[in-house]
Amino acid sequence: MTAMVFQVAIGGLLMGLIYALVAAGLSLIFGLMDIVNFAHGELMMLAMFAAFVIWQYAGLDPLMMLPIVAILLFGLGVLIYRGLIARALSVNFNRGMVQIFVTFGLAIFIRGAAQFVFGGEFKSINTGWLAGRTAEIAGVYLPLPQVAASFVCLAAFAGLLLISRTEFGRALEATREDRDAVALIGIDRDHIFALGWGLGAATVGVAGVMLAGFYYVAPNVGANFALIAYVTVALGGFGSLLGALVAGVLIGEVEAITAAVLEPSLKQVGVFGIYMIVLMVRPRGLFGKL
Amino acid sequence: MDNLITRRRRGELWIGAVILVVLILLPLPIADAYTRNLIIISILFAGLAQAWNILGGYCGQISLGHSLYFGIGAYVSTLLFVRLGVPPLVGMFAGGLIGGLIALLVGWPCFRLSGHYYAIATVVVAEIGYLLFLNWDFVGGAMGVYIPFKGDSWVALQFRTQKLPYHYLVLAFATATWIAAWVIEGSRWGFSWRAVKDDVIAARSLGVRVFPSKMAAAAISGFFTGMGGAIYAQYVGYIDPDSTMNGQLAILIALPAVLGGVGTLWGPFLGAAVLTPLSELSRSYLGGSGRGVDLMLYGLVIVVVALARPAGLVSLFGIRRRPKGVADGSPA
Amino acid sequence: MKRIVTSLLAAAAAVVVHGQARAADDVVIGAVYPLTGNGAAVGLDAKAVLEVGQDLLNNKHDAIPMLMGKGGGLAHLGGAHIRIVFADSQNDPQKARAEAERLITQEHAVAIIGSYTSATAATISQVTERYEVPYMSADNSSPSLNQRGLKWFFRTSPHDEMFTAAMFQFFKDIGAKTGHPVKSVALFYEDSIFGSDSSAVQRKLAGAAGINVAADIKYRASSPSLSAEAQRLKAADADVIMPSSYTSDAILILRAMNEIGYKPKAVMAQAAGFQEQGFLTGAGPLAEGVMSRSSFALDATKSRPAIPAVNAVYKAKNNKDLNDNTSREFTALMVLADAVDRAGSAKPDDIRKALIATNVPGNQTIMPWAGIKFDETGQNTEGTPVVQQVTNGTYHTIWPFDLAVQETVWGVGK
Amino acid sequence: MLRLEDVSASYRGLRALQGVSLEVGKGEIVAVVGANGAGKSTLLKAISGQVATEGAIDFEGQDLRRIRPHQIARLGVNLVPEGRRLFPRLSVEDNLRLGAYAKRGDPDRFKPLDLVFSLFPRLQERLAQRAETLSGGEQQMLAIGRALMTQPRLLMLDEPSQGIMPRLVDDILAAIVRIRGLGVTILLVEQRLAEALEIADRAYVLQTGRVVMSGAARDIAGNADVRRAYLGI
Repeated sequence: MTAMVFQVAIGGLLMGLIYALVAAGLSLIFGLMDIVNFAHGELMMLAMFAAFVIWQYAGLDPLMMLPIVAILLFGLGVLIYRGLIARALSVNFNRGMVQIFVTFGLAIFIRGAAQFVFGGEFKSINTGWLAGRTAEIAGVYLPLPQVAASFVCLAAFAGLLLISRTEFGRALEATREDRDAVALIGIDRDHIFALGWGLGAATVGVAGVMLAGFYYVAPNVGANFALIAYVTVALGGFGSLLGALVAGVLIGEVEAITAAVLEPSLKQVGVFGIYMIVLMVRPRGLFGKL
Repeated sequence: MDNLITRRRRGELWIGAVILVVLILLPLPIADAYTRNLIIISILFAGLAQAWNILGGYCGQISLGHSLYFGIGAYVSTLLFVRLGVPPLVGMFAGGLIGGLIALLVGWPCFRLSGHYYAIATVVVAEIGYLLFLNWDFVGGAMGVYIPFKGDSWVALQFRTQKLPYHYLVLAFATATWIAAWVIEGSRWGFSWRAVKDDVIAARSLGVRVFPSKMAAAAISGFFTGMGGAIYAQYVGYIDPDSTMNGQLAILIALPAVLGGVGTLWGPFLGAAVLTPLSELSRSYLGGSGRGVDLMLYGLVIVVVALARPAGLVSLFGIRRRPKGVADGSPA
Repeated sequence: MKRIVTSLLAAAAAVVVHGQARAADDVVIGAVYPLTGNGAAVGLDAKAVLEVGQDLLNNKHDAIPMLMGKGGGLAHLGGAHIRIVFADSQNDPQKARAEAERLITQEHAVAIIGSYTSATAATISQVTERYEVPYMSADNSSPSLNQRGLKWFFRTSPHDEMFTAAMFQFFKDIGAKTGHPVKSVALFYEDSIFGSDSSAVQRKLAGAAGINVAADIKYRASSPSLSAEAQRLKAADADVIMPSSYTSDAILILRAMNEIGYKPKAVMAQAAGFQEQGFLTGAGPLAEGVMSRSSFALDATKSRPAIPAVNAVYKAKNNKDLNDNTSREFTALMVLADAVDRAGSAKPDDIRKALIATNVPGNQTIMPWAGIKFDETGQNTEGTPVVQQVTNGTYHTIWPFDLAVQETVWGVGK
Repeated sequence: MLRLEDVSASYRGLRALQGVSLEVGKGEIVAVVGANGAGKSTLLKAISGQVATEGAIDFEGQDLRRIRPHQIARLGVNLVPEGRRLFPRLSVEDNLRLGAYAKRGDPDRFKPLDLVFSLFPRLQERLAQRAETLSGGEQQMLAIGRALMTQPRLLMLDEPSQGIMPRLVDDILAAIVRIRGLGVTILLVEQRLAEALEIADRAYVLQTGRVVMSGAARDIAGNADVRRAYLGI
């Protein structure tokens, strides 16, 4: 019985950290420029496909391709910012909606493109250093790919925290606080934003690679995580890294407990219910800045 | 100034009347069911987008959860018909009323949230509704509800292969939403809502009661959306949570308004007239390849229109509905 | 903007021209499948196999020992060709309805074939009923579809009630044979029509057979994680887990059980995702020993000599073996083509009469069925399913015993 | 050093500047005075590239209208804006150091810190505090300090005395004079006519977006018409 309680709690924790990692990039981008990236799940899907393709053709272990995919996604993020988002920001009518629907249109486009290139087949990576391996401690089983993903998640958060302590991090923070005033001291907002997008995309790329180690890959896979990611970010508070981490774990646990104790098909209702309750008390999320 | 506004409003009424006449006559020379279906779906989405526009456009509350009201409307009228024999012509209004009521219930907690928090909360509430319906056996759960065909009838809103009756039904629906938007534009409510949209704090200082304003907009918007759902159910003959409450649907309802021109009288209609045929035609003639080309095209059009015409497609016609001198945000 | 409008107009014009350009003597059959979106993988396979069927029907080739196996077009219509026009439903009932309507009114389809998911079948069958065109349901397994008094609905495939009955019959037979009776089952099904339908029948039949339902788990389809659900299965530890899932969740639940160190005693799947190649590669060694009902037995070549030839053509095109879905889609097309041929007419009413008169012996198909014969609801009553088990990455038939190529093995995963 | 010719600009739908021409010479303190809404702030925003303009804005041979705002700042044309626009949740130290962000790679870039601390010793005491916790006067000092960190050649100040205790206004004006003493040219927008004209070399009077008078600061300060026109609004 205790073993089962631990098992459920650990399952929730491991998944929650993944949610947190998926949400971190979203939160970063939102906090930076007040844009909810509706193509976030699709970026993750692209990272998963990238991991799959590298695995299939080069036989690299998922862990080995982390830096490659992170760099690819970083470039993609910068590209998306320069090509689309910078334009959306310069619009001075109806800006909020333009941003939502530009990223939404991009999401549809990416999904179509992924199907065009990869087809609709479900793919999965099932060899690799950790693939399918588990460790047992006192009757509690630890799936090693997820455990690795959790460590990578924590490392990624630590990395983001470190970046925020650097001079660039300060500039990022300053741009977030007053995106127009930074120009007065010679900081190029577009440069900072582009790097911010790159960083956000690279983070979700890391999440995608780790996920590809134990999840399936398909053009629609982003949608399975996107809503949870938005909820994680809003629950934690837009722009707060710590918030994303706490909210991710909270959501993972609520989901696991609802599924284990109540009704599995209603586990997301549990998550969304908690979210609504928290928002009633704290309209800007757990750690949101007012 | 007043004169100018009333003249322009009267002009819009005339344009509306002309377009209505055109739309009444439009299906007559078109014989084939597919094109008529295309027109019906476009008009239905025009009405839905206009319903969304009342809350999202005039009042500025970006709701991404309108699928909930749509689904509720569809379910209420269908269940009333299938279980209790209430004719859909009546059930349609019941669906609308319950849709409006639910919109009020959703608005009560959500309107204290702002910006993206509000948008995501609406998505979440709609998703909760969807999941509950999916698991609620009383309303058919995942199995959905099948509406048996009982013969051509205006009261039951069922027609074997005829499309014309549905055409006039959705046209009446879309016209009603347009008239509602037209009336709102000229009323004190419309003024309050636009004030709320532009600047909540300023609106408050002008004596606008912000919360009741949003609630009123939500109720009207929810009412029409629910009604649209009821019409959809009768038209398609089968409903399930996936097709009437799914989150994508909420976006499909909002999209024509956004790309056509939010907070404008003609934007939602123009948006639906372009987007719905685009989506349907590209699926029909490109989707068969199964390679996602239709999705790519659709996504691309959304991106391009949103960037090239941030004020919506209506701006192509030089229609400016915003009062002069009120810019959106600082030009910096 | 102007450019968008012009290109739209151009597209519309192209469509009109295209519609008129069809050859006069072709018999058009419409096929509605999800070709994009969630069900795309299955829909694209369906498209591939139906195109194979179309080629085999129209072109001259060595005779294949099956219904319509001679090729060269429809003999009674002067060698007219079958032309299949595909439409994408995106798994949306409204779109499926619109596409079926388009195929009938614009493409002049004389019959519709489809549609994989039950929700789309529900609306397509309404359209075909109203337009009085036969609807050949190839792969929809919801029992409720043929119980709505539809005149134009035909289904060659068995439905879930027949499938489930076969699974429980198997439990009984295997218990008698090996002295290893099934005393408890765990139901595990997604929150869709398919899952609800399938589990309802399973619950009913388990009760009738006196088998204990140790767990009854409805889960959210396409969840990010099924680990808590796997935990519940582990806690119940039933003799047999009976999942009703599509491919993605099928992969995920096996992985989730493995992750918590649970090796189920047996898995008996309601086909669907478990019969897909994506599942077999995705789950890899974890899939060893999984059992699934099937309407198709690739290895039944002795009694169904047409299988190797058809499979070879399909494999050459799509790089996969025929499976549960694709074999049923192929068979439905052949039965439909045969009916058109026998009717000697492309009039829907004649085709319907010919379909009602259909009586094909099982060995004239690629299916392990007793035969094809429709009852008054349009359901084929002779579609007898088989049970298969995964060994070395492929399914092998283990029941009925006269078709079995190997013995049943208990235990799942390697 | 800086020359504007026939510059016009619109702000929030209103024509805020109409054909303004002015000149700032190297090492000068030039004051721009005028009533509320006369277009003074828009003028500084136009120079720093924050509003779209017509006409010519020439800084040492470069047309600032063709350059993006952050590049204008990198040229050494720096604005201490109205309302300060500090980064409120960052510390005083971070605010100052960010002023040198654009000069990354230059090992001497933090050198102006000494100057800032000698001008405003209070800032040194408050280094770890968040900018938003400072008083109005301290915030103004920080804003000027941050601008100094960019090593400006032309420093533009928009209403530096606004919202500040009178006692501190003198300190700030004194600091401005000291900054000029270091060779930095100053363009000052002020509503406090007397104080501004006292430290300025030359001045321009703006009214409804036009330059209505210009000349030596002393002359303008002594001109009764200006006072009447200016105070009469």
